[in-house]
Amino acid sequence: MNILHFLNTFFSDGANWHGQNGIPHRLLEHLQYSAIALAIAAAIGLPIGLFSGHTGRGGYALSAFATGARALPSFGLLVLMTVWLGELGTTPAMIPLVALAVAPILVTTHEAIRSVDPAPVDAARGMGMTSLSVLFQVEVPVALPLILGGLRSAAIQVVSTATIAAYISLGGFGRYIIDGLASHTYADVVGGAVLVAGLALATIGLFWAIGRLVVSPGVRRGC
Amino acid sequence: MNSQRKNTWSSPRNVRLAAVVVAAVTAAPLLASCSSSSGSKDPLAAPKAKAGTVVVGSNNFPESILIGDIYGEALKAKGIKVSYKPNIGTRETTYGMLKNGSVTVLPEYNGALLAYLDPKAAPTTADATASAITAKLDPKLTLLNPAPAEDKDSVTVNASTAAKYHLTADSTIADLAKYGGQITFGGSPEFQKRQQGLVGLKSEYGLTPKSYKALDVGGPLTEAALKNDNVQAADIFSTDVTIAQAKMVTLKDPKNLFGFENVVPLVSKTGLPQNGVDALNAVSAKLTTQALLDMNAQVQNDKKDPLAVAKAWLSSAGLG
Amino acid sequence: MAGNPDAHALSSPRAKLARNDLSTPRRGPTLIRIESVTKRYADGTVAVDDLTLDIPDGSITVLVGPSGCGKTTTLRMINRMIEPTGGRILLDGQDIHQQPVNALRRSMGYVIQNAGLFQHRTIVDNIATVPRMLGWDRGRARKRAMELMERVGLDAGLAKRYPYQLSGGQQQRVGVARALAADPPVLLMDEPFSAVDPIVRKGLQAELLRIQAELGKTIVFVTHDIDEAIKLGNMIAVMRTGGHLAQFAPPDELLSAPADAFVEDFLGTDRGIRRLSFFTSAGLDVTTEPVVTTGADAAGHVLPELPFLLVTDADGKPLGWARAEQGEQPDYADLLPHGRPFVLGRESLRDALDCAVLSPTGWAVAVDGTGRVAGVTSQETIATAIREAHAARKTKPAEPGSAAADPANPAAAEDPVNPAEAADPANPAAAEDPVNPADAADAEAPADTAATETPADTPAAPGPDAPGPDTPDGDAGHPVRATR
Amino acid sequence: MSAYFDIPSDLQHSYLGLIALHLQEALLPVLFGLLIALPIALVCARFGWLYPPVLWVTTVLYAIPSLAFFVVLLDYTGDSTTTVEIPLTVYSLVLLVPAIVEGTRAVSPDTVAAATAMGFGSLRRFVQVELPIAVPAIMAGLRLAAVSSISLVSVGAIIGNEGALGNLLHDGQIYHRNPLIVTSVVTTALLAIVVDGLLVGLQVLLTPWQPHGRRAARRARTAAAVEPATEAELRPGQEADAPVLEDAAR
Repeated sequence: MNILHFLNTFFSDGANWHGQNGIPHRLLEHLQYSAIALAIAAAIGLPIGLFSGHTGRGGYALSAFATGARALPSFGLLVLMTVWLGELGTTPAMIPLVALAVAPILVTTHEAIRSVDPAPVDAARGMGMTSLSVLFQVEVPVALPLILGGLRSAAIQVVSTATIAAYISLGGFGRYIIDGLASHTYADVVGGAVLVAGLALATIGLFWAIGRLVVSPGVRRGC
Repeated sequence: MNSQRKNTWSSPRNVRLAAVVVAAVTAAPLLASCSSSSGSKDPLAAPKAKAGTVVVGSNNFPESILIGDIYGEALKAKGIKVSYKPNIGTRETTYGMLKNGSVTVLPEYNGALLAYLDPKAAPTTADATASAITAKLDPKLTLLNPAPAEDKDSVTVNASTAAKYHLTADSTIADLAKYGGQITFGGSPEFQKRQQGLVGLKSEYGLTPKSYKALDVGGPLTEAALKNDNVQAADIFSTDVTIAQAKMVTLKDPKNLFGFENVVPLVSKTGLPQNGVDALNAVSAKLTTQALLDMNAQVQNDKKDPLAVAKAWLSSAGLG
Repeated sequence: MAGNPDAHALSSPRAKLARNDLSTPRRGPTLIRIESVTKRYADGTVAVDDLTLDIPDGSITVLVGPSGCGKTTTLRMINRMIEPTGGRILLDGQDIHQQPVNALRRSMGYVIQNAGLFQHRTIVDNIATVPRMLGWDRGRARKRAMELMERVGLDAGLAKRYPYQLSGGQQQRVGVARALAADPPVLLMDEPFSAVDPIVRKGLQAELLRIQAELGKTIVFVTHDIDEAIKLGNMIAVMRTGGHLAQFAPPDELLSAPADAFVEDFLGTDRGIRRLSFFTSAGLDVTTEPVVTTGADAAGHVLPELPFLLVTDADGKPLGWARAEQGEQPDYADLLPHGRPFVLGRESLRDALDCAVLSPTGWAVAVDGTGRVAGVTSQETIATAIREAHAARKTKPAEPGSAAADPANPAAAEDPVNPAEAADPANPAAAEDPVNPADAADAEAPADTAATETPADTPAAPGPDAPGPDTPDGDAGHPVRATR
Repeated sequence: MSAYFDIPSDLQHSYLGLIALHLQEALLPVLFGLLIALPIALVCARFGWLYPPVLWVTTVLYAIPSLAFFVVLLDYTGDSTTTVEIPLTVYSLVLLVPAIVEGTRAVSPDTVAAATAMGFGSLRRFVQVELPIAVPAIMAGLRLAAVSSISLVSVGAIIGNEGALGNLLHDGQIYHRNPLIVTSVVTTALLAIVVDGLLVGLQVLLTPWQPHGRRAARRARTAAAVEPATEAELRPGQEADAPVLEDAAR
C-alpha cells in the first residue's frame, strides 16, 4: 500500500529522529504551541463560562460570541496576524489557535454549568451555601465531565490546527506537511499527518485519564 | 401491522443488510484510493485538459504568475483558446502536472529546472544548460527559446548583517560561509532539500547556516524575516524590488550555483500548436530582465494587476 | 410488628406536640409569622398575594394547593430563596430580611423533591454538608451524619455510597437527614415525597411523623396532594391560584368545614369518610360473644344476627370465620378468611368501617396491640359510633356545611388520633421500593432495604411518651380530641 | 474600496464568484456528509454495538489535520476542488454521525414506545418519529459542520488556489496587498455567520413545535420561577438516572 510505504520511508529515516527537524524536537514544538494556546483559551473561556453558566446571564451574548469565534477562519486569521503584526514569532499563530479553542471551552463550560440538575443547586442554596461555594462545590464537580469534554474538543482542534503554524515558518509537526508539500516528498506529508493524528488521539487519552482522576465516582457513576 | 413486519430491523436478513451498508460506506473511499494509487506510478492523476484548450500554469510566486499571464495573452492574441491555472505551487508539483497533461505551458527558469532535473549538472553556458535540460527532460515535454530576462535565486543578507560582517556588493557567498555558524538562513521550504539550495550552498561554498527557517518563495515572509533580522541571510529573487528598498546586499555567486536563470517556456509537445510555439518564442525574444523588473515593480509597488501589466507590456511590445 | 401499639400511638407527633404545648412553650405560639407578603414578578405575574399566615412552633404546617397557587414561592420566601416584593416574614419575632441570608438558611433545614443530593459526594458527606459549613471538623460532622442516618432509618453500610447507588426512597431519607444535620429548629420541605411511588411515599410519611415525634421541629411542608396534607399536617393552609389563602385550619376542621366551594372541591368527594380518620375506635363497642377458640364448644356463642363464629387459635389470634347456625357446632376445618383486623383504640373509625365493609360476614374483627382478638363489631355498631362521634362535636356527617361555622372548638383538631397509616399492619417496610432496579441489583447488601426501611415499627422512645395529656380519658367511647 | 475588492486576475473569479465558489466548496461536502451520515447513523441507532467502533473511526479521521488531508489527497484527486471537498465531507460526516445518533437516542423512550405501539416499523419510526424529534440536535451538528467547513476551505489555498476566498490570503501576501487578506477573513467569517443564521432559521421552520426566541425563553423562565419544583423542570435528572439504574440491574 502506498500510504504504508510512505510511512515506512518516513519513520525509518534516521534523519527524522534527531536534530532540529527530528520528530522529538518537532513534537516538543507542537506540544508547546498547543499547550500555550489551550492554556490561554482556558484562562479566557473557563472563568467567563463558569460565571455566565452560574448566573445564567449572558447566554445570548455568549452564543453570539462563540458563533463569531467559530466563524473566524483559522488559516485566514493566521495570515492576517502575520501581515499585521509583521513578525514571525509565535504570537501570530497563537491568536487563531486561541480563537479556535475559546469557543468550545466557553460554550461547553456555560452549558455544562447550566445543565447541572437544578435540584442539588437549589438544595445547596437553601442550606445556606455562598454563591461561590455553590459554583465550586456543587456545580463544577457535577459539570466537570462536560467541561473536560469542552477542553478536550478544544485541545483536539488546537493540536490538529497547530499544523498551519508551519505556514508562517514555525515548527511543529506541520513542518513535515508544509515542507513535504513544497518539496513533493509525500512520505513527509503522510508521516506528519500520522504524527498529528496520533498526538490528537493521545490528547483524547490524556483527557480520559484526567477525567478518571478528578471526576467524582458519584458523577462518573462507576462507568 | 402484521407481526412479520414487526421486527424488520433485527431479523438476520436485515442484520446482513446493515452490515453491507456499513461495509460499503466505509470501504468505498478506501477502494477508490487503492485503485488510483496502484494504477499509476505518478500520483498526480488529474483530469486532462480539454482538447484544443491550452492550459497555462504558473508557480506560486508573482513573477511566475505574471509571465504566465504574458504567455497566455500572447497565445490568445493568436486565436488560441487559453485557460489559466495560476499559482499552483512549487516546481515539484507543477512539473508533475505538465507531465500528466493537466498543464500545457509553464514559465520556467532554465537553471532552476536543470537543478531540479539533475542536481549534479554544472553547466557553464546557457546553451549547455539548455542541452543538459533537454537530456533529462520528460520526453513528452520540451523547452522553447529562452528569453534574455533572468531572475535568479540569490543569497541576500540584510543591511545589519552586511554591516556586521563587512559584506558588500562585491562579496561572495564564500565570504558569508565563514560566519555560517552564526546566521539563520531563510528561504522557501523546498530550498532546504534542493541542489540550488542548502545542498548546493554547502557543497559549493561550504556554507552551513546555524539554522534554517522555512518561509515562502521569496515572498513577504522572507522579506519580513530579513527586515526583522529573524534571519540574517535568505534566498530571494534577484528581481525582487525590496532588495534595493531595504538596502540588502546580494552576494555574488561565482560558482554559478544559481546558474543561468533565463525565463523559458516549458511546454507539452503535443498540447501546443505551432502558432502557439511561434507566439511564445516571439515573447521570449523581447522579454528582458529590465522589462521583468519594470513589470514586477508595477505589480509589487503600484499594486497593478499582473494580467493588466502583462497585457500592457504585450501591446507595447507589439505582441498583444 | 405491632408489638406495642399503645406506645406507638402515644409517640405520635400530635402527642409530642401536645406535650410541648403544655410543658415547654419554648418560643411562644408562633415561630414564623408571614405578614401581608406579596410576590410579584417583573412581568406582572403575582405568585403570592397579600398572604398572612402564622406558622405555629413545633408542629407541621402544610401548604397545599393546585399548581401555580404560590405555595412553593411562599416556602422559598421563608429562607429567602425568593425575596418578597411586599410584606415581611418574622422568625422568632425578627424580620428575616434583617438577617444574613446564608446564616438564615443554615439555621433552616431544606428538603426538596428528588432530594437534590450532591451526586459527587458520598452519602455521609452529603449529610455532613451543613455542619461542615458551620465549621465543624470532619470527624465530628461525620459522626453526626452517621447518627442521622440511623435516625432516618438508613443502614450505616450506605455511608460510603454515592447517591446514584440509592433508591429514590433512600435518597429522600438522605435529603431529610441532611436537612436535620445541624439540628435546625425549622425544616422547610418542598414537595419532598412527590417524586417517589405511593408505597415508598407512605413509608416516608410515616417516617417523617416518627422523626417529628422525636424531634418536634417546626416544619413547613408544601404539597399538592391533599391526602398527604391531611395525613401530615397539624395545620393546613389551602392556597388557590394567584397566591391567595383559601383556608387555614387543622385537618379535621378542614374536612368538616371547608371554607368555600374551592376548598370543598379541592378536598374531593369523600371527605366525610376521610374525616373518620380523626375519630378513634377507642370507645367502639365490641363483643366477644361470637368468638371461640378453635376446637372449643361453641354452644351459646352464635348470635342471632350473625350466623358465623370467629375462630381464634389458643393464643387468641384470629384464624377465620366459621359458618354456624344457632345450636350447631361449627366446622373448624372450613374457615372463611377473617380479613384485615383493626387495632382497637389505635386505629380510627375509618379503619374499623373499612374492615367491616371488607369482611365476608360484614363484621369487623378488632384486635389488641398484640394481635389478640378484642372482639367483633358490626357495621351498624360502627355507624352508631360515627353518629355519636359527630354528635360529640355537634356536627353531622351528612351536612358538613352546617358545621363549617363551628369555631367553638378549633383546638380540638390539633389533637387527633394518629393517622391510621402509621399503624398499617401491612408491612410497609418490605414494600419500600420493591420495584426499584437499583435495589434489585443491590445484591451485595440485600439487608439495606428490608432492615432499614421499616419505618413504623421502630419508634425510638415509646416508654416515656406513653403518659401524655392526650391519653384517652375516662370518657370512653368518644374521640380523644373531643375531651379538650 | 478597490484595494479590498479588486481581485487579482490569477484567481480567475470576481469577488462574488469567489463567494459562490467558497460556498460550493464548503457546503456541498456538508450536504454529502449528511447524506452519508444518515444511513450510518440509522445503522448505529439500530445496532448499538456498532456505534463505539464507528465513533472511534470518525474520531481518528477527525484528528487528521485538514492541511495534511488535502496534501495527501492531492496525490489522488489532483489540484481540483474535489481535493478540498473530500476531507470536508469526511469532517462533516464525523460531526454529523454522533449528532444524529445522540439526537435520536435522546428521543424519549415513551415516544418511541408509543410509536411502536401504533405500529410503526423500525425504519419508518426512525424516519418519521425519531429523526424529526432529533432535528435540533442534528441541526446543531449541521451548523458546526457548515461553519467549520467554511473556515477550512481557506486552507485549500496552500495546495494551489483551491481555497476560494482563502486564495486571497496567498495573493494578498505575494502582492503585498494586505487589504485582500482582510477581505478574505472578514468575508469568510460573515459567510459562516450568515449560513449559521440561515440554518437556525431552517431549524425554526423544521421544528414548529419548539419554543423559539427570547420571548419564549423568558416565558419558560418565568413559569419556572413561579412554581420551580412542581414543573417537569427537575425531570432531566431523573431521566439521566434511568439508563444507569438499568445498567446496574443488568
